Amino acid sequence: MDFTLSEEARAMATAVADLLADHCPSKALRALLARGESFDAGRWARLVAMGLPGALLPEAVGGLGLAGTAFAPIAEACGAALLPEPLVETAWVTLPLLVEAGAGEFVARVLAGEATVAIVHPLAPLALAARQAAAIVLVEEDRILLAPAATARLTPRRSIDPFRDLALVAAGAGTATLAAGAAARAMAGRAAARGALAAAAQMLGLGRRALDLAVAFARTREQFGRPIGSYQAVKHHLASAAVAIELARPVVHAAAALAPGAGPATAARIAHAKLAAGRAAEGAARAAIQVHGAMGHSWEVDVHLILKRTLALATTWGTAADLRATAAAHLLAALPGPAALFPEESADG
Amino acid sequence: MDFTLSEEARAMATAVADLLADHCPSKALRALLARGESFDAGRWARLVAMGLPGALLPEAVGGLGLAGTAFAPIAEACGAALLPEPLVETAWVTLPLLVEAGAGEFVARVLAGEATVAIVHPLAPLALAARQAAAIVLVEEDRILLAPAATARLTPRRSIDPFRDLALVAAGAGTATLAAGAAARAMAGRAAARGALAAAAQMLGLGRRALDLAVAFARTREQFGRPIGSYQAVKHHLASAAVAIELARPVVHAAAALAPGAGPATAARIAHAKLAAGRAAEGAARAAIQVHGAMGHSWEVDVHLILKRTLALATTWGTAADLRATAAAHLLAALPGPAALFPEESADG
Amino acid sequence: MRLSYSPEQRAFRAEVRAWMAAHVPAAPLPSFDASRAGFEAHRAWERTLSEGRWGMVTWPEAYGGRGLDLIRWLIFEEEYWAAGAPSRVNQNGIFLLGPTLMEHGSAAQKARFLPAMARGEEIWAQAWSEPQAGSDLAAVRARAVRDGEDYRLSGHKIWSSRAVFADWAFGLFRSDATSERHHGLSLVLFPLDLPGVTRRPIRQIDGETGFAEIVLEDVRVPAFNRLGAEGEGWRICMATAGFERGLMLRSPARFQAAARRLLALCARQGAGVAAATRDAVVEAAMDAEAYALAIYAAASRLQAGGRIGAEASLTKIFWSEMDIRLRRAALDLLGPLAELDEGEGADWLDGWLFALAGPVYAGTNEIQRNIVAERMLGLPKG
Amino acid sequence: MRLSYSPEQRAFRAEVRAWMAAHVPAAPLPSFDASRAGFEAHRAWERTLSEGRWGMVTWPEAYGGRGLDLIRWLIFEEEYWAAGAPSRVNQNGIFLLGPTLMEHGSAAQKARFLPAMARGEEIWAQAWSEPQAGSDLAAVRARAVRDGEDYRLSGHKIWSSRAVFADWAFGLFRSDATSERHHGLSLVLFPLDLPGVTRRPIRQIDGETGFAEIVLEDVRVPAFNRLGAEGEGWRICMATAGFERGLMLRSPARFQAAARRLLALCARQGAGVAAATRDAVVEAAMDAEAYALAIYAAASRLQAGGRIGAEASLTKIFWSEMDIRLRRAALDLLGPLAELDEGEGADWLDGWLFALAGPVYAGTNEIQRNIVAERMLGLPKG
Repeated sequence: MDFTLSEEARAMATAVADLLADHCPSKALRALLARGESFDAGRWARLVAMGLPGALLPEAVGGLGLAGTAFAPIAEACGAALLPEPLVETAWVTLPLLVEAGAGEFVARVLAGEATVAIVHPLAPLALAARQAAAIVLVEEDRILLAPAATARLTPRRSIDPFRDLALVAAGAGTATLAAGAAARAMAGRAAARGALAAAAQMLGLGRRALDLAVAFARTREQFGRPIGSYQAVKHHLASAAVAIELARPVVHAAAALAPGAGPATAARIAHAKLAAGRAAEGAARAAIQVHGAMGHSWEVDVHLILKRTLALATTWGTAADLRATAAAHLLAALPGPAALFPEESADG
Repeated sequence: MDFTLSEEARAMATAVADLLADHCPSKALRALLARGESFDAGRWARLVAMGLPGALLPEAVGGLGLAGTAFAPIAEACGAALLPEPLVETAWVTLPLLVEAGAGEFVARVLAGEATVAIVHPLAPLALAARQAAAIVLVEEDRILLAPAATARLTPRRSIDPFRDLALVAAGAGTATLAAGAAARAMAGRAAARGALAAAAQMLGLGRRALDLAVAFARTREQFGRPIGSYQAVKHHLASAAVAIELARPVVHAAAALAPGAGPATAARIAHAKLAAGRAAEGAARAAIQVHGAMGHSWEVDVHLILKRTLALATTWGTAADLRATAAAHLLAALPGPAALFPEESADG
Repeated sequence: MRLSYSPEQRAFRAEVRAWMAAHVPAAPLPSFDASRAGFEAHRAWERTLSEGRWGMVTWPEAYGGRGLDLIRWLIFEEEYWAAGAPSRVNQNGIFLLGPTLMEHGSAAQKARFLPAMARGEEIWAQAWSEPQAGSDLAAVRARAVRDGEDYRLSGHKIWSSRAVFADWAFGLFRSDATSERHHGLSLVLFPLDLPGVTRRPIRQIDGETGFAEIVLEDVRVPAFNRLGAEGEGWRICMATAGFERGLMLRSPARFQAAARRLLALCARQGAGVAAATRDAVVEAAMDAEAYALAIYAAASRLQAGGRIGAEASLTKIFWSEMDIRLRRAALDLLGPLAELDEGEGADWLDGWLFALAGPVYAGTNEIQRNIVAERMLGLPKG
Repeated sequence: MRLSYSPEQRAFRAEVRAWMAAHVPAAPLPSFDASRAGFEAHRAWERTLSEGRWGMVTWPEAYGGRGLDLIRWLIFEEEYWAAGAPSRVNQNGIFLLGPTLMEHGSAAQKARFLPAMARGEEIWAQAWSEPQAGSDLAAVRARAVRDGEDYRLSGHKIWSSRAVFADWAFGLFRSDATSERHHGLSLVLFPLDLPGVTRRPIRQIDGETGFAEIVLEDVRVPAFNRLGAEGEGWRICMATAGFERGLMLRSPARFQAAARRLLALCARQGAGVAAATRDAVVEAAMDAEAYALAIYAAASRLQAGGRIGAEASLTKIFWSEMDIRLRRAALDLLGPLAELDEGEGADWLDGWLFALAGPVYAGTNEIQRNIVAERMLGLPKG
């Protein structure tokens, strides 16, 4: 039992955070928006060069072989940076699914930086960044398809998050069926769990970023002759946000340690992680908006971008109602005993 | 359209509040408890002398003929005073039911102060103050009974509220059937609505009392060299409690204006009133406990009595879940139009 | 207490309903904050309203109103919002400045400003805040220097709603250069197209430009434009100018209409709605009713000679927090499509973002809670 | 990161479970706050625990412990609470004073007090508060006047938990009569049966007497009873004496056990439970898990050489508010019988009332939020 991050994982997360600080600052995001874009090929190339799209894949297929717990802080950093490119979704959801489904050749192209791939899933029915993608994975009720972008019909849909380039996807010629029937359903379930983890970890970062912005503002902005951060009401708003974030983080890390799809206890913990992180992030974003006052409603302060990304991540890959139902099904059936805090379900369970 | 209390109603409520200030101060309640009792016959006699048990009955049967809106502030005053005797329940629930059921003779005895009466209902399954009562009204699934106390078997049950003398009741010899079948079910429904109103109005008063106690304490108690009421955290706790109470009051008054049982809009409004008053009262009681600090957990400060009475009233005559379901059934079916704020359902609707 | 409408009130409701059915634009107007075209479309709507004498039903007939009581205003609003009529582009004028003008303006000022306001000929922006004066409204630095029959205005106003396209604005200026805080301030009205006035649109969270900065450089306006006595600006602005200033800011009917749309969205989704989501919807609808009932009660008390004080702070806290829950419940209903800024979803998203500003504008809820605690509950300042 | 138990940890769990199964009283003990008999029954349980060397598994063997790490303490606690073992009557001693003694006591003091504490021979009360010093713990007025080898203690302590029946108490006394606030205070231990000590039970919200006032009139104790240097009492008490003081106050296992009972109650009621109530139950159970995970993480960091600072404030806010929601969810499940202070319901009611004290004791949550804001987030004092 050791609930601390390894040296290696810490170093990796720091390296990613440093890269994002250099290549994904607010200024860069604003410039991207000004160009009407939401995908920076140069930044993506740097992420690829670090091997991050394959972070969770086994080394045998060219991945970094990181554990979920090691990737969670990286995903948190991506959330905090408001990274527009779908690195976390690619690494945690799409590529593991493609590897499972035996689409190794295509995976290799993504790892080489020659292609990107988008995904559509019943819990995330609009593909993200599909315009850049070479192909889209379509997870349907009973089968999993790989649709070449060249023949797919994309209908753009507008997200409140200006960096989320969404599209409805209809598969066209050359679409391959990767899996069908029970195998497809199991893969879809694992993808849903991975999607929830990806969203949860990013929301943790979003919440932390919102809190940091609010604290920085409250320390300097003066009203009635003193910094607003010296008022108890402001302090308590931000302290409550900190409580929610810091108590969500261990849940996300514990969830990331599990094998997605391993069993009902795993599903419940992952649902819990997304619920807790979503609540923490939304609460922190709202506290940040409140503390910023009128500034919080201006386009130029980043708080609204955090709020919008959080809303998008909170409602895709499982709504709060879905997640609560998942947790309830397990907890009320299992009445977890004193040793059950760390579920040990087999990956096939 | 006039949403103000009439002069007469105001005068009546003031008279009751004055009587309670004289005859139901904290000291009197403590003395009653010290005697191991929860019913003060002298105080009851005064309430009877004012005609209050018959407040809502038509003058033709010896009542005062007050409207529900005129009785609501009286009930609020009884709640605020933590009145132990079941005046509000008797006046708003039990006697109107007995009049409907044609038990006029017995009603006359109660109005004359010769007897008291208790009630059992599926939503309030334990009789209150049944030991004093001459008879108990038993509202069952499909019939309404009047059981003489002399032959009924009472099994005392212990409430967290030391003034609520509860009992399970089994009817004995001489029990009369007042109504059966559809008529009984309709009466039971109206009694449930009246019970919810009685609880809601009392909880408003409990909330107000809790807030008053907390404000008085916060103005005088000093910590770190100044009154705790000068700290923003304390101010905001109490301001939030005030918001909830003041926004619940119009709902309770609007609900009290309706004919219980008149129809689904009436049922929804009454449910809303009890929900809003319950939330406000529990919130105020909790804020008062928090503001009082360690004092709030001592037996000698009245806050705990408010909290306990509130819990009892919040869970009888409809739990929050019941009430929300009632409101949902109406609101989602009717999608109330712009003129629907004041329902005009016929009393038979 | 009589909680039912009189036959006359019912007839009035029917009249409003019929007029709205005949006049409300079939398609929603484009936003008045996004473009000049949208702004002018709303100005035209104000004119249409005014032609029907529906601009401000509580105003005296002399200023384009109908001299009706507050209950009828509430009925009017219920029908207005239920009909899906446009938001009021001139709300800063008719709800904020208008009542103050009515109470503190000279006869000549009333004649000059009120009818033009009622007809939508002059649309108003507010100019309360300055870069260093957010919640602390008294930290005004903008100056009004007396120069013969004129004032020369200089300074920097910010977060001025409607100021991008509006014709006029009103704000506080320091007319006594030696004064501090809330002393020595005057309330001055100024046209936004004068030389020396620069407006810089501020892009909001929803991408639109509902706010602007206003920079005033030696802008000359006649002393006639000062409302009330010199140095009395703070008192005039802070005095609760009755119901309009205190309670008209957010009409309950607006929330009731939103609640109705929310219930309809929930009902359309049928049995598939999670119980927790359904509960949130129903709670929001009940809260909207509670706010409406509280306002009916306040209107009744006012008509019976009562006054509104810190009560307005209390209701402001309630509606602003309720509004957020209401819009958020809709996003819960929309599930994985909630982020879509298109179609019906877009309205809910916009409403949610706008609602998040509710606890901030018109006095933050922190300030409002201080007011409730100190003025209603009597807790000590500190 | 390795989030699974080692074989040794599993074996340890099995050992605890077996011992508890053999020793935990079949029927719950009577409350230690309600009667001398209940208190003595709990003292006997402390003795039984100590005979099994389960009193404080993290303490060194020399003082009656097993010298185990924090993860094993967490495992021990999980099994302890799951077994339905009694509450710890000596918690003021073993969780509050014990760690401080371990860190600041002399060898002689440790030898004198720790083994007797571990064996339950001396049960401790805390004496932090005074009538004018609630949240403001530094407003101490009680005095310790040096007199040769002794101190003479005078003053008035209040809200002293366990003081009605306990043997000893510890508290801060002003040893420098000219000092103010947190200067010049000393931490002194004193027997509660000395001449000059008067205890007045305070009846609590639940009718029991878990608190007492302690009036000290010229009570003579040897200077040996002072812990740490004279005038250093504040620093010693406030310094976070590691995990025990910071995080042992509320064992996560206690909430996990309560959550399990709550889930069982909900499951027994089956399909009739309203969805909102079910959601509240499940949220509470998840919160209990979140708290447990946070404590496992903190324990791991501590074992890796980290420190606990304002983090303890953060978790205190979380568990105290979660505890209230957890107990309240049970009352929702009990419906119209929730007020019954009998049988299973009584436990939930008692738990609820006790939980309501959570945001107050051990530093109010208002104070804790100040600490989080100032020490963790770096917001300015004010």
